Amino acid sequence: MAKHRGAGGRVAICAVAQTKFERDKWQVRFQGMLWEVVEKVLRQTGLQFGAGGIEAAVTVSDDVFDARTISDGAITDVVGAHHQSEEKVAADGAQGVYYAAATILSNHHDIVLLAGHCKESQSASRNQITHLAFDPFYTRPVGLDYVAAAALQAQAYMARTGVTEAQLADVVVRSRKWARENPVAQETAAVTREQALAAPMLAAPIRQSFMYPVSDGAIAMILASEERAAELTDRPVWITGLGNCYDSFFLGERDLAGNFSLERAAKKAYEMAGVTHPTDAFEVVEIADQYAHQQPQYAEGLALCPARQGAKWLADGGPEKQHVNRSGGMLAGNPLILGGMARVAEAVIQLRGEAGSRQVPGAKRALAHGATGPAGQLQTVVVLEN
Amino acid sequence: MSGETEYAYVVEGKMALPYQYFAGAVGSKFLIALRDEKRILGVRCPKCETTFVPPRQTCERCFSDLTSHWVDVGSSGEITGYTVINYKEPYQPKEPPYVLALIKLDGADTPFAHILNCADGAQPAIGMRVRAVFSKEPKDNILAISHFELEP
Amino acid sequence: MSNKKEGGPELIVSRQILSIAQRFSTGPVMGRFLRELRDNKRIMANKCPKCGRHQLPPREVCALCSVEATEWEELGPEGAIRDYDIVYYSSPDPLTGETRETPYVLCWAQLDRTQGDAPLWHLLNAPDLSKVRRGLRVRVVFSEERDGTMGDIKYFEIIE
Amino acid sequence: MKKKNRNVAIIGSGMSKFSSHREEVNQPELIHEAVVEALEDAHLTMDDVDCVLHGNMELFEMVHQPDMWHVLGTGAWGKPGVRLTTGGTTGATLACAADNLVASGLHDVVLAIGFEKLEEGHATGGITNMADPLWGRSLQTGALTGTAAQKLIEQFGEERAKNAAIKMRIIMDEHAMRNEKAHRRLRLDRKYMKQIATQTPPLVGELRMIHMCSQSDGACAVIFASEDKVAQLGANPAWVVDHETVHREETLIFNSGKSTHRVAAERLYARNGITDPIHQIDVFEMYDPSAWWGVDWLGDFLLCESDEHVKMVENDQIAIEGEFPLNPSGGVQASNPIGATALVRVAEAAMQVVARRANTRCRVM
Repeated sequence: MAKHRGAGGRVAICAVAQTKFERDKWQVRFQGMLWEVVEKVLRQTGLQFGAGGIEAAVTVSDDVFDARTISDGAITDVVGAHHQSEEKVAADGAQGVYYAAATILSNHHDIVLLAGHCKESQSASRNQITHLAFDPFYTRPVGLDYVAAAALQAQAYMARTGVTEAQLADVVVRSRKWARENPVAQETAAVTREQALAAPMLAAPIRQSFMYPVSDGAIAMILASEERAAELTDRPVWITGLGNCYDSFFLGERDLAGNFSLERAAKKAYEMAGVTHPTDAFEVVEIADQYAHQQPQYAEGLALCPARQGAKWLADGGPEKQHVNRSGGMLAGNPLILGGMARVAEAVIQLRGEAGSRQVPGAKRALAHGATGPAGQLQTVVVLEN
Repeated sequence: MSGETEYAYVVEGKMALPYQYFAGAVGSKFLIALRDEKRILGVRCPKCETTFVPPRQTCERCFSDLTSHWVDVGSSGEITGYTVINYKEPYQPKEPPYVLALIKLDGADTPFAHILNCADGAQPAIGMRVRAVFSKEPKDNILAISHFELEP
Repeated sequence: MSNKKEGGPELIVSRQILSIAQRFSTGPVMGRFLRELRDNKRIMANKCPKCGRHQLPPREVCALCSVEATEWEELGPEGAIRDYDIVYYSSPDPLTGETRETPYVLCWAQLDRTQGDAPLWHLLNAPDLSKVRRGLRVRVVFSEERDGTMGDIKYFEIIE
Repeated sequence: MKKKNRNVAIIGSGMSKFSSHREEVNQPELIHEAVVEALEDAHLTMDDVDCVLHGNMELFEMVHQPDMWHVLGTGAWGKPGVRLTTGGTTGATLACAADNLVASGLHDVVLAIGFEKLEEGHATGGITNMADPLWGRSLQTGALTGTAAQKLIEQFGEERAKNAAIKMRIIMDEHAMRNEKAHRRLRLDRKYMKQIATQTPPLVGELRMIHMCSQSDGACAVIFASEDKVAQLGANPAWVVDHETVHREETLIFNSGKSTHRVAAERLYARNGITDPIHQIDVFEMYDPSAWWGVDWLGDFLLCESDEHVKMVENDQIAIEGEFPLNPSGGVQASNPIGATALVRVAEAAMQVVARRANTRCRVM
């Protein structure tokens, strides 16, 4: 393992703000969504842009989702980057956390604004965007997109582990139950197992109810060095573990029912954080479950339960016991690009003790996860502690 | 937020640009064999002892150059995974519902995604034998294989 | 489609126009600007309450002061050319996918009463290209049919 | 200046062949050329690399999250990585990010890859999509503008400005002739300086085809390593001392206020004890998208107050043999695979610092 920032150098997340996530924020530009959350973290910390304040921005967005080349050029003003630094991570927002932390661990910056946005409602369909992630000769012609990729993953995973449709329906029921306690969550209407199972089948075994909804929103965070964190908050949340990893691109070349890249990402993050027994190391767990089957599958990859034991983990009430996705998770609604970033945001809120009726009492250590690409090709793991 | 939201509205538009993608020498060799000879080629990594379909210039894992390791693979194989597409998008190759399957050809080690046509009522299952049906029209992509069908 | 080079092997190419329909939100700020254009044929700029500069296009936040630009003022419709481009190169309009006709003139005109450096950017109707120069007085001409987009401005015309 | 958590050096780099026609390779294969060359240059294998950075503009090739497909060529399988993109600055952002990621202690050896295959898309159309769809998108013509020419003509008179621009173009081409990787090698002849410009079609105003950068396919890969690794590998390091990034609010107007180049240069010089850049810097690789911008931005980067930068062009000071060699590689006017371009600048500068470029003669800092 590589060296750490010297003399106890750590990175703290000192403030977090999220918009409410909604199906169609037609009344606001993405710049407007971002300003709403940037203004909030400025107020929380009393910071200003410029020397001595926020020195740099790391942003998270995607040009195809924004229908705009270099779409971060359009947000320079709202992230305070006029005559300042701004670097855009074009992947899941957990990758933005990863990189923003590095800019502080390197000692290049002390205080960084991390700001992400995505309006999935802008394009005719989210699938038309994710279809473009596939290569033009072998995979686009057969109509692949991220839903189809996830369906192949779900089929493989359920075939291997015996996770049932009813169990996936229960994952959705539980997501909605907790989402009602989360003021920024999008999908808060209660559903029953029967209703979830009656939803239209999109791509077997994925039903409409098993898929994260189309969502618009923005998230901002302030990250700071240990030296500066105390000025900004009396409840800093420390990033103690980071890991990420790529798998192969072609779906047929991966173990779709397994967790090759997630296991590697988690191993790295756990080593860095000194986590040796992940099953009971975390009071709060946030998994980027774009699809219901990914909650047990990624729980295996994160070593929250033994490999291939996702069905048993669900049957034994693993999600409830390990406090998985009290935010409602991605099934309650986050845009693709912000899935992992929203997981980190919830972890911070929990570790600050600000989660209200969904608070895990005495939460000390949290696990947040993000995924990018078809069927989670790139996986990111973040460990946080208060 | 600044201003009053009653001023906001939505402008319908599009993002539209021309593109031209190149398959490259390796990809072209594979696609031309499919189109003109109805032959399916793979490349074999001598180090990883893996035969890849579709082909690639180098092995992503060990970086071996694969351009002189072409092999013929069969046009029959087996299903390793599948889904039934039930939603409609403009880029889809056919009207839903249709089966999208991962198919491992005989002699290949890597399954790839393609369309599976099931005769009335037949259900796909892992391990079922399938064979390629080649397109009657010349196609310059993987749809030179029109689809796969279950072996009788 | 194939791409045969003399003597060389055939190299496969796939040519296509990729298009995704979009719903672009104006938001309250740009929405107000465009509504004024459409309904009242007025160029309205918003203004930073702190530094007093105008913003065209109107934007949510003043980049210099990091505060919301909440005040509105009418500018123009006359002004002077600050910069211009005579375009000979023909490029596609990504909002329609269609190729533009050339030559045409783009100009950035600082409208009368503008505070700060905030020119309005649009086409210039210049039958005689040799007359185009910086400082030339111009006037906004509005389109007959207006739908709440920048097309509601037809072009700038030169004030003779 | 703040002390880095640990020191970082560039220990190798590689570039694909740059050309407007790379039809024999697909996107990951083009990238792979650069990666293999960089590993060879650093005497490493992919096993030594513990993080892969990727950057380009999605709309240029219209591939969403292209780092996914490109794993076939980047070597990122089973490894960590980050994808960053900031427009023409992407390559430089990748270098800053690689520096940060190694200095942070998170990674020991980082491979940064900038990429673009412009032939596969429409570069000007792609850049036009930068503009706000509700403001300038129906007006903008990619990165083509004659406003830099207008500014220089106003500042220095028509004849002097036009001569400076075409002189810079010729010098860049002379440099490109020495760089076998360069895309456009035109063999421009100084004898025909007056005719060269007018023989090529006008694009926008006084910006003509000859002044503008090429549209290239290409990839660049640069390997960054920690101080410990440099020692362990016995590598020939080019140390990354510092970096600075400066943006501007989006207005789509040119020549407004102090340029971001000047602000960035002032900050970087102030932190690093550079009081006389022309004499303290031995070689400069600049992102010069056109000969006009090249002349203008040189003045900004060197903090010129009057016409020093124009004189530097006029008296051949910026030629390889001159006192301030500018773009010994031929620069961006010769090769411009946009997402790779700024990383090529970093790679070329690093090669100069470790004196690996045999066919150029530059002093080492």
